[in-house]
Amino acid sequence: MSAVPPDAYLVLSAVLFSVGALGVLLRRNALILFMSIELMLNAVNLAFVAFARVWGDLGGQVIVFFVLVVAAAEVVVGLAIIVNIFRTRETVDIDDVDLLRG
Amino acid sequence: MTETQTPTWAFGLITLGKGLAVLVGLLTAAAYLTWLERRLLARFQLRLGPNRVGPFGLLQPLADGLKLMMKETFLPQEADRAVFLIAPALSMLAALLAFAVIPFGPPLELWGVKLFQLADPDVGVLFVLAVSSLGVYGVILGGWASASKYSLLGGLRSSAQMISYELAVGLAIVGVILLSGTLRLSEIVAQQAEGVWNVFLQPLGFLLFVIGGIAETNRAPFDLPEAEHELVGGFHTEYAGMRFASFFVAEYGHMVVMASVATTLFLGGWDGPFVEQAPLLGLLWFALKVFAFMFLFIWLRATLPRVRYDQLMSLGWKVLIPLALLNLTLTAAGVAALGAS
Amino acid sequence: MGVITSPIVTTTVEAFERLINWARASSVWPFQFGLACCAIEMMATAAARFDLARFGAEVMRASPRQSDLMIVAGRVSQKMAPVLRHLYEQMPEPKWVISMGDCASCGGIYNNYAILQGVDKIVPVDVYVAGCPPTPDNLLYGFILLQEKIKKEHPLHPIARRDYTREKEELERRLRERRRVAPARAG
Amino acid sequence: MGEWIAFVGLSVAALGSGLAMVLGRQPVHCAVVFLVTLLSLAGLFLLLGAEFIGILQIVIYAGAILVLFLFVIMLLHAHSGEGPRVKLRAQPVLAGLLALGLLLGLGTALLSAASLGRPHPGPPPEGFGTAKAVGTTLFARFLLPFEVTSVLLLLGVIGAVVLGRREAPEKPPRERAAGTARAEAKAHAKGKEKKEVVPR
Repeated sequence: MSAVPPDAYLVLSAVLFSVGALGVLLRRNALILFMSIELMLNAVNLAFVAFARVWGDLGGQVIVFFVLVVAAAEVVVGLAIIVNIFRTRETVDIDDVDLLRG
Repeated sequence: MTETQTPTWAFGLITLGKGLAVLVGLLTAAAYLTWLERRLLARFQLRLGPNRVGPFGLLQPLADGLKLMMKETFLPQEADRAVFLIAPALSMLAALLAFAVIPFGPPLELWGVKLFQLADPDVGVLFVLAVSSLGVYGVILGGWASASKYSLLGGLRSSAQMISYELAVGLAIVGVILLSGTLRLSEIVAQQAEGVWNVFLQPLGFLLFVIGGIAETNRAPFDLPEAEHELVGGFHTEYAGMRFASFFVAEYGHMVVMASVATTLFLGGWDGPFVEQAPLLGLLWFALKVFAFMFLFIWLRATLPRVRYDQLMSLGWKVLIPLALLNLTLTAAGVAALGAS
Repeated sequence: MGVITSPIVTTTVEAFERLINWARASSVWPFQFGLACCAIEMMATAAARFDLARFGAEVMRASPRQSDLMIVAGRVSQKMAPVLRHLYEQMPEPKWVISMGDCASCGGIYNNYAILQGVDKIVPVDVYVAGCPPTPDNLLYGFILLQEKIKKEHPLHPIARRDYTREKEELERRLRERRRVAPARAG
Repeated sequence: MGEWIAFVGLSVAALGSGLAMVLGRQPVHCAVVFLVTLLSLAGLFLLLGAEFIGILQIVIYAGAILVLFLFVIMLLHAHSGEGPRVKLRAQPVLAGLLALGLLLGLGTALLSAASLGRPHPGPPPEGFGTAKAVGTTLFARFLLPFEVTSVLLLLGVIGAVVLGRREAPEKPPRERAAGTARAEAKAHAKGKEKKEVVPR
């Protein structure tokens, strides 16, 4: 067998992205939902790195760097919001916080 | 890994041998550090320390290990079985893995394979950071899985502490990277062997690294995750027997790793007098420097009282990180002014 | 259950037992647990002049899960008794108890309703140390006695090994005696 | 051959742990299996010649982001956090269908747009994906985005600090003296509102 074609990585990234999307659609625990979003971001990262490999262009890898930074910022703010919600409502179930008031 | 002359089996064999040697060496060192610590602490407190088991009590770690092995294994009723079992293993793994990239001797080669370093990746420094950041999982998961409030508090404390101090440690390391212009640990050491040790160029960075390192290994005076007076045993309150022993060995392994990284980055690694004539002497110098750090760890434990948790946090965020940023700025300015090396 | 009597197996088992006993006796980690004035003497035992550490026993663990020895240092009030028993049960096997001082051993001067008249009413005690409070030397002596006791244990035969041949002989002797006696009665 | 073994092993690990994360009951278990996903993804990055990014993935994602997750999970001592399903009863079915549709769409889009049937790009050029190469690209081609990212991070820090504060800081005494009655009325109203909320 020869080397792994980059297409295989792309397929894997698509599957992972769908799994992450499934989590976002399915779960109601805000924390797990958030982790599913992170999984989607990671799948995208994999696609970027695979494309970087295909085209021999480091731009793809640099984008991953930016995605990491954005994810870090997003997680910090998002988790702070979740903690705030928990403080007022004593729940992390997003079905319980569908009203636009605290 | 890029050598073309060496056959694969020889490479594999040598690597396996090196790995085993490092593993055995590190575990023995960790076990005997407990003996050293007990003897030295006894000296600091005008006592004798363990001396009945073998000459100078040298068999004490053996007896301790055997005893812990023969203890009853046990699982708290409310504990989360899987996580409870993997937490000590994770802790141990993180401690052992970091040693894979540390060059503990001069670059001697046997059939084109470096003898005194397991692997020499291009991003060695980052690898150390990555692995040491995984070390927190064992602690936090162990604390959570025990289903005890003391353990949970210990786990929470240590995760907050380790995240905070890792920033300072990372920023202190960046200063060294700026000076050397590479992330490869073997090159960093080689540059120090040719020129000056980094501790003279980065005294502030060295100090920050040592303080942050002590905090990251949960040693006194920053041993809050296992503060006996408030938290019983911290995250390992519910652990007994061999699982407790693996947490214990992992802690000492972390200390060895921290000391080795400090030696590699700041104290010139294996560099020392007469290394060029007798390269094997490098191993001795390296061991001596690591030992000096160990002595410092134990000395500090015998000397300083434990700080309060809020003091710990404000030291980390309000003193160490600004100082590390200052150090980074100064180093960057210096490198820019004098030209990169 | 069959009893293995092959001499090779027996010697190997005995060697292992000796090794395990040696390890257990040389690394007895006491539980950090003081109740009253005896605790002060216990601390003195661990301090510079007497140095319990020489026997590998200065590792006072705060968690019962990690300790082997409970030194009951002081009078046990009725309120403390369930706690003490609870902590004792939290210690994993094998575990030992030293009852330090008169109060822990038999109530001592506190002959009243509030104090447990001897800790051996709630936990099995291995060594009693007399004194009110015992001096650190006394405790050290008790500790050495405990070490000797540990070294006589049979960790691979948790119930002390029985001498089956002697028991058999004893039984047969009794049977013979009865046979000898019974006809006499009949006659 | 070795690459295939590594690829299959890592992708099975990534997929399995990803699914376990999405379907897990206990948030801490989800976080632990997500750690496995992250590590196997880092391994896949290494296979693709992205050494620096792979390690960065571990340092940032596994070392910082996921620890933060665990920290919050433990802080909230939130178990599954999901009560009985009262709204959107058809959600699981719909979610599965939608995810499947997304997978099909993504698969066709990626494979048609990308390199299907193209020959393998061959071994990467020397120094591809090293810290030096990535750094040079970052600071040469992507300098402005890099600087903008730092602003984003600063905003994240400020946002977290503002959101994480437990209470609004007390008003300076001058203002309090001026509007005591109003503030009291407000506090009273707030307390009432809270009381209404709690039994829900």
